[in-house]
Amino acid sequence: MMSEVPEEVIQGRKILNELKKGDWPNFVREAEKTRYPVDLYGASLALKRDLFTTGGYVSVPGAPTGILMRVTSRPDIGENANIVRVLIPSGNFLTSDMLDTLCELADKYGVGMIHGISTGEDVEIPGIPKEKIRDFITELRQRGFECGSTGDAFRAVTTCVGSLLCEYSNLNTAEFRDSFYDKYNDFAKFPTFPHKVKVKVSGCPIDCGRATQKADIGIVGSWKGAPEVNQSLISKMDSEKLDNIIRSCPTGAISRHGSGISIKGEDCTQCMICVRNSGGAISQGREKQYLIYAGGKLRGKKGPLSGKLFTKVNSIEEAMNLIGTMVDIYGEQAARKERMGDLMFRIGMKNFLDLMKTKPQAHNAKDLRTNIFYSVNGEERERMPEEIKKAVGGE
Amino acid sequence: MMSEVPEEVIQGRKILNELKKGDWPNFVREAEKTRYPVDLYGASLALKRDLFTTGGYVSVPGAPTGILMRVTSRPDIGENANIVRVLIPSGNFLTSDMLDTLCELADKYGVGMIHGISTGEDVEIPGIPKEKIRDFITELRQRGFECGSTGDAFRAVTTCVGSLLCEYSNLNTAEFRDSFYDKYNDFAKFPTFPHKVKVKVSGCPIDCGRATQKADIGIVGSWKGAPEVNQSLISKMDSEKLDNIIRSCPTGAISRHGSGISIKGEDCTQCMICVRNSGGAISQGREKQYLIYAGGKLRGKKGPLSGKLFTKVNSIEEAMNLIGTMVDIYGEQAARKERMGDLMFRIGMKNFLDLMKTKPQAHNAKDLRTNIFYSVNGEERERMPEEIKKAVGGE
Amino acid sequence: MEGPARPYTNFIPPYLKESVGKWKTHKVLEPGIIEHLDTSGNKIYTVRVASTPNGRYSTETMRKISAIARKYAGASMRFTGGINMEFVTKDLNDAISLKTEMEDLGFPIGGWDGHLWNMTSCAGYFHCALAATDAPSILQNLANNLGKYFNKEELPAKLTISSSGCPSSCGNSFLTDISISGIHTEIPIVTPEVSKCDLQGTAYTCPVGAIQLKQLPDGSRTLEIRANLCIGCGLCVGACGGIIFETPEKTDGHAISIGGKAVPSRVGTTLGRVVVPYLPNEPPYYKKTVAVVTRIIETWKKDARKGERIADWVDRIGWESFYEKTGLPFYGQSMEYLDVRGMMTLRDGGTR
Amino acid sequence: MEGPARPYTNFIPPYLKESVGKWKTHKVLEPGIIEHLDTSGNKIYTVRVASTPNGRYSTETMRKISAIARKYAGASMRFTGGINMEFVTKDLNDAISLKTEMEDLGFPIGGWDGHLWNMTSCAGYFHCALAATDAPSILQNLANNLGKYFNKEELPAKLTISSSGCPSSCGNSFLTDISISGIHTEIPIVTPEVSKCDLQGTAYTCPVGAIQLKQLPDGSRTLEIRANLCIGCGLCVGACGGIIFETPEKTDGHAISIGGKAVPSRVGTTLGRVVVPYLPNEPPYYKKTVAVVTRIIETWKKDARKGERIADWVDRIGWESFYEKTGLPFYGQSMEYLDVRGMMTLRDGGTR
Ligand code: SRM
Ligand code: SRM
Ligand code: SRM
Ligand code: SRM
Ligand code: SF4
Ligand code: SF4
Ligand code: SF4
Ligand code: SF4
Ligand code: SF4
Ligand code: SF4
Ligand code: SF4
Ligand code: SF4
Repeated sequence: MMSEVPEEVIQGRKILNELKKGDWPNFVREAEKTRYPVDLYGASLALKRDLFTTGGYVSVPGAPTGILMRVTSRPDIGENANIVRVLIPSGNFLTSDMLDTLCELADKYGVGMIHGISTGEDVEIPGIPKEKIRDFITELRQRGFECGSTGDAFRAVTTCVGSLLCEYSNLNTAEFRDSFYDKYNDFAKFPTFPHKVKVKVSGCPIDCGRATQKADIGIVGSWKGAPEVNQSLISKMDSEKLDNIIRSCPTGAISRHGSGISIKGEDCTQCMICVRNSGGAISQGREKQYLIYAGGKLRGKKGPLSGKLFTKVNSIEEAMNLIGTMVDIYGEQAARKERMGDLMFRIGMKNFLDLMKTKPQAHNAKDLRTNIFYSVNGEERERMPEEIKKAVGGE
Repeated sequence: MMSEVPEEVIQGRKILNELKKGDWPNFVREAEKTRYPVDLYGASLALKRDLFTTGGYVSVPGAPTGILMRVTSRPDIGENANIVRVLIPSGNFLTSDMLDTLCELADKYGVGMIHGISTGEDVEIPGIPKEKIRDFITELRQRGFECGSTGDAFRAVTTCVGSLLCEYSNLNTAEFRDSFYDKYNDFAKFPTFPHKVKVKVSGCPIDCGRATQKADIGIVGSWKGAPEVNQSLISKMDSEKLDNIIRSCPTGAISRHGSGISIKGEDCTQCMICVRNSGGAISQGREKQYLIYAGGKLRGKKGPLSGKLFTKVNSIEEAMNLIGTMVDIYGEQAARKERMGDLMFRIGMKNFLDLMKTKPQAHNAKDLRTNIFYSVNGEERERMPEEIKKAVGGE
Repeated sequence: MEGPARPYTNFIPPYLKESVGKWKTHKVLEPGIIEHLDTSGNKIYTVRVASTPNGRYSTETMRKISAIARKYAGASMRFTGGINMEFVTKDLNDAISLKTEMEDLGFPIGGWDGHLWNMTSCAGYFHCALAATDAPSILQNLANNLGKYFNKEELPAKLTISSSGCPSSCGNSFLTDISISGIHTEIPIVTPEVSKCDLQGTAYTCPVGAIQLKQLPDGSRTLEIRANLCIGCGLCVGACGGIIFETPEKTDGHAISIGGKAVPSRVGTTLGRVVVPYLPNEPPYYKKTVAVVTRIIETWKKDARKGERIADWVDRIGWESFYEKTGLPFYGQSMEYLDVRGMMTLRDGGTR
Repeated sequence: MEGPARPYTNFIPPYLKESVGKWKTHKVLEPGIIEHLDTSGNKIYTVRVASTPNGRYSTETMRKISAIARKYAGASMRFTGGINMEFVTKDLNDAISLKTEMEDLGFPIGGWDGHLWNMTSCAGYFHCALAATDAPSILQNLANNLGKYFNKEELPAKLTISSSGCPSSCGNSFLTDISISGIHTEIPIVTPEVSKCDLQGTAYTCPVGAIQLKQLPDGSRTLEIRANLCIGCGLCVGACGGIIFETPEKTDGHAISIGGKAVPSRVGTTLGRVVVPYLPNEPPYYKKTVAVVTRIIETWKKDARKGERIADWVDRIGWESFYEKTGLPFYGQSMEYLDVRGMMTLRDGGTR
């Protein structure tokens, strides 16, 4: 039966024709080379309304996460467009063979489209009819891939490229991610948390991996104290350039010493400015330290919140173990659908640290409070004066 | 009847003996030269407890504000210590005659003590027995003084010294305060507001009068655009010094132009740094502007809040009239015992400006919001795109 | 072994292995090509290639990309966190040939230093169920207009752009120098379907506490939205199919925020701040949106000092000057009450 | 004419009148003496004199001060916002004689530039009904120990110190470089006397919503304080005599905050931030409190750059370094949740 073409599809096609123009890589041009329902998309633009809804359900043994059901609200224009998320190797390198396999599967089960890469750093294969999902996933796994990264579980751990390509790295982020899945894959596969948990890892404080910005648990490779100085390279440096480096240290930690420089460890915040600008004469310190951030996320109940520095640890194992402890406690304490950052917001940093059995430290505070509206309990009333006396004297 | 000296008084005297030591001007040594109940004070230190309570009431015709009733909770040690607050002239200058008069009255009615000056910049005469308050106030007024600055009224308006002593002044603050009392004295005298209202005035943005910090309504004399430059003085300035001035402008508004400098008006925040450091070569601009801050206070319900820049006006009359408008609306909108800053905190700056019939402007925002959790109404949905189109184009 | 394929060493170009963890310095040779030198003197070249705005490719194109990787880049390629592609070649000539072939395929090389590094979009109407605006088509327009900054015209510092269809911000809204975020502005309505949802749980999703449980005369329970409190965020709509927006075509739109960045230098890590609270959805060209973004970039380009990210620039000149220089109108929605710093950890369990 | 005596011109030294509004430059001749030059070439001298820590004087002393003003300063003197005294002389010699006489009377001359400018205290136990700590005696100790900075030893920049007996902060707490603030740490109890108060109004004073109205079996109403929410701020105690602290001598104390300032330079106007959340009240010497303040000042003095107020210094080095350098212990009470920026203007009438 031939049905008439609905007005919104006609309008939609006009819009798509315009959208297809331009030199830049174009997703509409790409979509038109596939079986993706472009008319549905065009109609949604014409109607200024999203024409998908969530819904439906398919149970696939061994794949409790990784499937997103997408239902069209205009079956007359375009069909459902379920999606499967595919985890990729640490470091995000895919061999040409792997790419070809994914293309083959996308052609066979999907609409011949690949979403490579999502902002959460998975490959998605869209457009898989409900009845093919099981077979698709079976074949996907046979061919060496795993699906995942949906639901209230660990979402795909993401990292900066780190040691694979970058001299600033204090942490082999790809290796870390591999170990993560050795240890925590069950929590990535089975949704058992109050809400999704994202772990992101950066090799240094420059944070190409956005571990401080959008990870429930963010891990940043860093070091203790002053950066490493190659005094002989420094002494050869153009004096004006060196002055500039000294001046641009935000904390004023760097000072000249004859033809060399010295850096006050306690004032260095490991901001990487001098390292970046010195062409190798200043580099990250040798004694590594790993910064653990907590509570970054972009929506939840309270909207965008950056991660807060939770603690600093001295070894990669500690960092790895801490992830487990943190989600255990998060699991116990958070309300349903409460992201870690919202929990922290609700109960406050002090109580969060208490819950996490972590002693508050000055590094936890970006700035301090500006009122005296807090409680001090009996034990603290005893302990504080004693500790202060020990620190500064005064009976 | 001779009673035994209570233990806490004995202990208190020991404490006071220690407190009296030292080179610095000493309030205990001063108190001992008066009839102030030092034993009561000493006992409170020994007991680590405040021994006064508020309470009692005395009605004095013509003095609805200015009296603070202070009841001793240990009449066996020391008597009640009611206080009368005395307003002083604008600019805080008192003639020797006036000082002598206040001393005479403090001796006659009080305990021979003067609290000169309170942090709210009044003189207080403490220790006036309830039965003498009426007569005291009558004589006080006969001798040219006025009491006030208590209750839910305008508290004593305070100002920096401004034009009386200072070259940075953009506003004769003392004259302003005199006019304030010509216009608003009724609201200073009769408590009609939801809570106290403090007006503080500074002649320039350096803000010696703390108008931005602790005033419900703060007024700061300023100017528009770039400061005034005396190019001939600049050209005579030591080059390194000039470089320093240029570099220390926080917004980078200053740049060299041959032997002179030029300052970008739109980037100048009137921070006064260059003015202060240039020894007269750069001075405040000629076209004056007055900054009105709202909502500063130190306790209320939400604790310390700095004032927020509410608006900028071009004339002293406007500033003066605005005070009236602001308290009118504050009076209508605030809950009982809600300071202006707490009202602003509760309803948000946008709604506060709406209430105050003041168009939001970028100067109202120290920083902008980091989420999209706000409402946009139908009228705004129509208007915003039109205005934006007008501003930047784009159909 | 469950989980993603590993170890990662199986998938990287073979010549990369011995340099891992031994890098010494790098040099940006031209937009999109970096030379990396390791401590043993080995060199490799990273070539960064733009993706489609939302990372969607046909298998036809992806197969060609795969073939190019096989030819020049050790039969491997990677995706970046900025949803770009990267190829690592052993030889500079390979990098240059790869560049030519990718350009022929329609994919430009660029980024690094004072350039547009990446643009990220979420699914929007294209695949998602929650979109208030079609993030990909907006970003396509921006990319078409701003592509020159990827590899031709220079900027004061790094630039990143993102676009998300709703407050979920899947596209990286608030994290990038410029973000477009879909926003609902309508108060949703509660339909009888609401009874199929967990009422208590749905009420709890509301960030401003605008949803109340209500008893109907027949004893059954429903939800009520208090219009004076609702900010139209749509969280309840996402949580329960029984709550819907009636006329999204008239009320949905998008906001523009600027100044997000992760790098700790200068002003430090910051979230984007809303400079334009609302623009309507106007496909195909979204001309106002493109005009606003262009105006911001051009003003920044002209006025900023070298090395100043948008956040750093605004931090220096202030918001008042930003609005004066860009000529954008200012709206009250952009404001927040700042002194809440210090007010929030009152005590256990306090909800504010 | 009602209100304060005016016009102000009646009360200023006669020789000041013609210079008002015509000042050109000033020069600090020594701590506490400023030379002001007007555009016509007239000069006057301001002499700044310290007060007692809480501004209380005997009439005996005040009469002497009045006489000194009569002798050297145009029979007039002024009080500053920092509760100091200022005298304006026409002649430098008068200023110097005045200095000598005031010093003989026990009142030092000082302040300006890199010195301690002023110390302010509220009434505390001395006169107030609400004090959790005796602000004046604490400040007296600080003054005795730190007076040298008023006119002898130099500091990196201006220093101000304040002391308030309770969160009302009458003494200028949170506004000065260093503040001592009285703090209750006890959960108050509700006595039967509470029935004499406006129950609703009293409950409303609580900043954290810890007070609930409660019906008693006999039908009468009282208040109940939820211990898990109460932060012991004492606002309810101040509002209603029927709510009291039982053992203030064991639980009252004071907090120390640093970094308040009004001047907009460098970090701008800032409120003080709590670095030591609790110290007990230990008259007469408050040795721990004095030790903490001394340690902070000495560390700042040694480490700060010229011109850096305490707030500017901490802004540069960061809190972590502050605690490391001062050796002070850090407590969780000092923390707040910072990202609340941006969260607060959700919509009309929202209470958070
Ligand atoms: C595919 C992807 C966007 C893209 O086009 O690349 C995506 C797509 C969706 N996201 Fe997302 N999110 C994607 C990355 C993100 C990110 C960025 C990131 O992970 O780095 C965020 C912000 C960071 C964060 O988590 O805070 C993000 C925050 C959300 C949220 C908000 C969660 C919350 O805090 O409450 C939702 C809504 C929810 O979970 O209830 C959401 C929900 C959704 C859903 C599942 C909504 C839906 O059911 O329709 C979208 C499916 C659309 C589709 O058709 O694929 N998505 N989502 C990204 C896939 C990530 C992955 O592979 O794991
Ligand atoms: C590839 C990538 C990490 C990844 O695995 O995903 C990456 C890798 C590097 N980044 Fe990055 N950055 C990458 C995203 C980021 C991000 C996140 C983002 O853009 O989404 C940030 C922080 C976010 C932000 O905008 O603040 C980021 C902030 C930096 C910076 C600081 C830039 C600045 O603001 O000044 C540098 C240092 C520099 O450029 O000097 C840097 C430098 C580097 C260098 C050049 C360092 C080095 O020693 O080589 C790395 C190049 C390795 C290579 O050859 O690929 N990378 N870099 C990301 C490429 C994204 C893209 O396609 O555009
Ligand atoms: C005398 C003075 C302190 C001093 O020793 O110099 C003072 C003393 C008292 N203040 Fe104050 N305040 C004094 C300046 C301040 C300041 C500073 C200022 O005004 O510049 C503040 C902070 C600024 C502000 O208003 O936010 C201040 C904020 C308070 C508050 C908190 C008000 C609120 O926001 O809720 C209270 C409590 C109240 O009003 O409920 C209070 C209450 C009190 C009472 C009346 C409490 C009482 O009933 O016992 C104190 C009387 C003590 C006494 O025996 O004199 N006082 N009070 C100051 C007199 C000011 C004047 O002459 O008008
Ligand atoms: C007298 C006084 C105003 C008043 O009427 O009360 C005052 C008056 C002047 N101040 Fe002030 N300041 C006065 C309190 C303040 C305050 C408030 C306070 O301390 O309570 C501040 C702002 C608060 C703060 O700490 O941020 C203040 C911040 C300044 C500054 C900036 C200081 C800095 O942080 O760098 C200057 C400029 C300077 O010193 O170069 C200044 C400069 C001046 C000068 C020297 C400017 C001038 O002469 O051109 C004024 C001297 C006039 C004179 O001869 O008396 N005044 N000054 C106050 C004396 C208080 C005292 O006894 O110590
Ligand atoms: S975060 Fe640091 S280690 Fe990782 S890629 Fe970026 S610069 Fe390199
Ligand atoms: S890393 Fe940053 S803080 Fe540390 S010395 Fe270098 S520039 Fe200074
Ligand atoms: S605020 Fe400005 S005008 Fe007033 S005394 Fe201070 S420096 Fe002078
Ligand atoms: S007043 Fe401040 S902002 Fe303006 S030019 Fe001078 S230093 Fe710059
Ligand atoms: S941001 Fe919103 S519209 Fe875009 S993919 Fe995420 S949930 Fe969907
Ligand atoms: S749209 Fe948002 S604010 Fe409105 S009721 Fe739903 S969840 Fe609450
Ligand atoms: S701060 Fe507190 S103790 Fe001090 S005077 Fe004010 S109300 Fe009284
Ligand atoms: S002491 Fe403060 S927090 Fe506790 S109940 Fe009273 S008002 Fe509320």
